[in-house]
Amino acid sequence: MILVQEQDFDLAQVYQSLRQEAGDPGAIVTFTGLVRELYDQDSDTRNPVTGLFLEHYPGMTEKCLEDIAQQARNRWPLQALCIIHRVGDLKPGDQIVMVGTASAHRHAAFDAALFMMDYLKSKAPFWKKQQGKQGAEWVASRDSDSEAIARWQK
Amino acid sequence: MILVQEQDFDLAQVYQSLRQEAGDPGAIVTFTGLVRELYDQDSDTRNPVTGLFLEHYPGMTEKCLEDIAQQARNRWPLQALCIIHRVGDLKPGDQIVMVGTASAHRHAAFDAALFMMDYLKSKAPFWKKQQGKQGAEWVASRDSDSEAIARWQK
Amino acid sequence: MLKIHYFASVREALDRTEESLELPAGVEDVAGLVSHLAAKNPALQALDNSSNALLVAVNQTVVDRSWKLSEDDEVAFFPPMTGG
Amino acid sequence: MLKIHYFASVREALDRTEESLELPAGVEDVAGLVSHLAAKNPALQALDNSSNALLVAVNQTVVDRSWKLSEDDEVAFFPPMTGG
Repeated sequence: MILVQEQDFDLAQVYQSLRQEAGDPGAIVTFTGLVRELYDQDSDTRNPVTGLFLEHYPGMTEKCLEDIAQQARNRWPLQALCIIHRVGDLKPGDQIVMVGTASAHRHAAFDAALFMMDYLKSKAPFWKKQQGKQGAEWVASRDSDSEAIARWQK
Repeated sequence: MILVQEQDFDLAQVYQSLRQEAGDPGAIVTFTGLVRELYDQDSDTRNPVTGLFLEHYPGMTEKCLEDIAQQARNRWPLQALCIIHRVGDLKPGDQIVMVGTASAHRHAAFDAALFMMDYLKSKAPFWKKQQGKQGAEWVASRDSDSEAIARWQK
Repeated sequence: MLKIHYFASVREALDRTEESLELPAGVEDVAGLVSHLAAKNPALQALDNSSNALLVAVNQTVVDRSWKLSEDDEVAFFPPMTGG
Repeated sequence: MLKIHYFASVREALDRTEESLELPAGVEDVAGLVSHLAAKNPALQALDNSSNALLVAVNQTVVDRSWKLSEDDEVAFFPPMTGG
């Protein structure tokens, strides 16, 4: 299940879908990303985040997420997976993104979920614009995110 | 939150607790372990699992889980964590165990959750006895679980 | 016709969401297209001069500057992704 | 008094859940206690002879055979853990 949507998602519902779709899972991992009020760039607390706008590239986004999911399926024996990414206007504390994996074994479920998040962060066409009390600015990409991908390419 | 209990647990409820306790989380990871009908030792499908009995060492179990949680807190900047492990009689498809972590960053949340599961598997005093159509037997420990721990000790 | 899209900070810097144009004469690859567009638009030139500030996708796949263009390609310009 | 617990396959092999005894004369460490108990119980001896089949915890912490025992210790015997 791959979804790009404005509305919020329900972790419990996604978990139950994974559990059913997987058949005989031994391990289910979920990752949820949330909007932080104190983002690193503002960690001196002078400019807490009051809102976040998520822009994306319709069409390419879905294609990209499908590709990331397929890479995960090729690398690990997954029984089910999901990726949900929200777009549009969000506020601190909101859920932004989730990935979920089901497998017979825990390491496959963990690795595949982290792999999908690492790729999604740097390869899927989403862009965050942060609204703070001192104005709005596009979030800069991080070297640590490129480095996270490099680890999977060894 | 560390619980050893006979009754089932509700992932959604635990997730909301982590989300609230964390304050300003950027990442929440949950792992759920479930009873498989086709366990590896029986993967030729001759002897599917019909039930599982989880024995533990009351007192030492709680002490051990607290210790694992504390090690995770010492290694990663966690905002909240939970470990729930069921004991007693379970059946295929049942939830056995869950760990959850909340952190500002995804790698801390992922690593801490996997760390706790790896340690829990080999260091906490739980023992599984599988009931199959051809009788009951204690589940053998796996070398791969000891190897998983060795990775964290490098 | 090339269909060109601009996203996020690139869209704002150029104050433009999309445009269509014939593949210009002499333009064979992405580098050529960037030069052609930058000649009319200093903001794009500035972005292209910054290290890693301007990514290009052709037909919804990120490509490098040597990628050969065809008529009817969908081209998009955007900054590094920051989703998740 | 030593309080001794047996768990899982060890409990079943010995057909015993727990017992209490005075720290026997001459027994100083876990190895000594295992020998003392095994002399009365061949099933325990067999488990102790198998590689890695018998773990020992003293006061709820896994220890090796050289661990020194004290009066009133809580000792537990069990197989490798298989939780999670």
